[in-house]
Amino acid sequence: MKVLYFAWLKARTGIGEEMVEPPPGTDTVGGLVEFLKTRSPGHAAAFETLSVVRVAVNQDYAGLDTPVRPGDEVAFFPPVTGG
Amino acid sequence: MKVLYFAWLKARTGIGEEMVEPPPGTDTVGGLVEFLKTRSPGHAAAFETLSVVRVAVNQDYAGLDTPVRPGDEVAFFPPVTGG
Amino acid sequence: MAVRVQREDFDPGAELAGFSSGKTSVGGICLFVGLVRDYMGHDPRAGAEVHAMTLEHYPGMTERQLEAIEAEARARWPLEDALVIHRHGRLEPGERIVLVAASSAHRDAAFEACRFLIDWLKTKAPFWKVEHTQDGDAWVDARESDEAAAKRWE
Amino acid sequence: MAVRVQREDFDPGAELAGFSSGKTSVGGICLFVGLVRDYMGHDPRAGAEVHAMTLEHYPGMTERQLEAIEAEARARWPLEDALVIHRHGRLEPGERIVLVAASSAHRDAAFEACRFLIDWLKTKAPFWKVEHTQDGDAWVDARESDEAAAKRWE
Repeated sequence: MKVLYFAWLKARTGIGEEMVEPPPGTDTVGGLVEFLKTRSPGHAAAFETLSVVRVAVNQDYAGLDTPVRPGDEVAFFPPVTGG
Repeated sequence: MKVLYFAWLKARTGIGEEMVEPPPGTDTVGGLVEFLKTRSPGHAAAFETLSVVRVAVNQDYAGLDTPVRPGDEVAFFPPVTGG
Repeated sequence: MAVRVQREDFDPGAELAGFSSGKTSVGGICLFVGLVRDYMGHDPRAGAEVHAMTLEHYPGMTERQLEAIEAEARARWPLEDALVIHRHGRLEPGERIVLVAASSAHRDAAFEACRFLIDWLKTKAPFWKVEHTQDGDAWVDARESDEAAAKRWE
Repeated sequence: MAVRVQREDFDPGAELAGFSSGKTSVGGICLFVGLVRDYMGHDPRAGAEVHAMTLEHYPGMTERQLEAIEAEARARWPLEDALVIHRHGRLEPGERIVLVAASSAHRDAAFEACRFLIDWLKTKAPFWKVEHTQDGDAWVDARESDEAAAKRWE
């Protein structure tokens, strides 16, 4: 599964993009987040306050309940500030 | 007193601009209109339906009650359609 | 701030470029350009084809009213700049008639002021359109929707 | 209809010219250009001076979201045309960030659609600003007023 981080989530994890293999049974965004938090202190810090983290699965906005499966592209980022 | 006509009021009166000397005591737009109506059948036709006639005195919007005096510039025209 | 009434065409790109140049306190510019359509009235299927139109105006009062409208916009919103250009004379379909623009630190003000400028101009600036069609010439009637749009700002 | 995401600047005048050229069914064009301001936050007296900002984005998703926003505008209003251009990368105060435009037979639709495009873009297109000031870099926080502006269209 491909995971992307943007803005301060990228700064905290220190990573823009990584390939991960979450444990079997990880079938929602929420489950994936629990797994990602264990990868480093930076990851844990990035996901510390989930209320300010937005997520997209395959480039569409998603939520913690959204299903994920191997091969998906999952991105985490703060609320957008373009325009 | 200088009187101007625009759009279909100009077409009906056949006049764009005229100098008039209304009778003494003509001290409002309404009085002026009564005088102008007597000047020609075209004038009478122009002022037939006053509800669709707008007026400006010295280039500011005015009404039938607005005072007029010698030297004023009074314009009659339909509701505007610019833009 | 500027108000121009002219027979000649104008270049919206050049106007826009002059609008924001060198200013670093402007967050947004809103611009509206009105063009001549090739049919009468509101519905293209119902109205006769318009070959051209002529815009008559009241020289002197026009500038005076446009300046008053622009001053009112500046009084209501914190604008960095505002611009109104209106043409008169004969115009063919596709030609530009009017440009209004407003810039501000924030987009709300720019949008609102721009909309206000065109709405008030439509009901207060002394211009009259006569449309030239194959059935002859016809003075354009004022539209109730324009009155309603202007009333929103009272 | 077009959506462009690019590092380079754009020419609003050229975009506007291409927008209406040759069309005689367009009554009005509304265009908004967003620019980089030289201070942080809402109030010029309170915020630190911004030397520059960098716009990060999510390639692929950005285009996808902008196209969805534009399609939504076309579904809601009878538009003749619509355009969205958004830059990314490093930008200095006074530089253009974004352009949205909409044209229609009637000005209501052009104004509403233009406003909708920028309001939804602000809360849905995956861009993030980091401001460079003498106190260091700071990610810009999403603003509640932008959320409120977008909600008006739901």
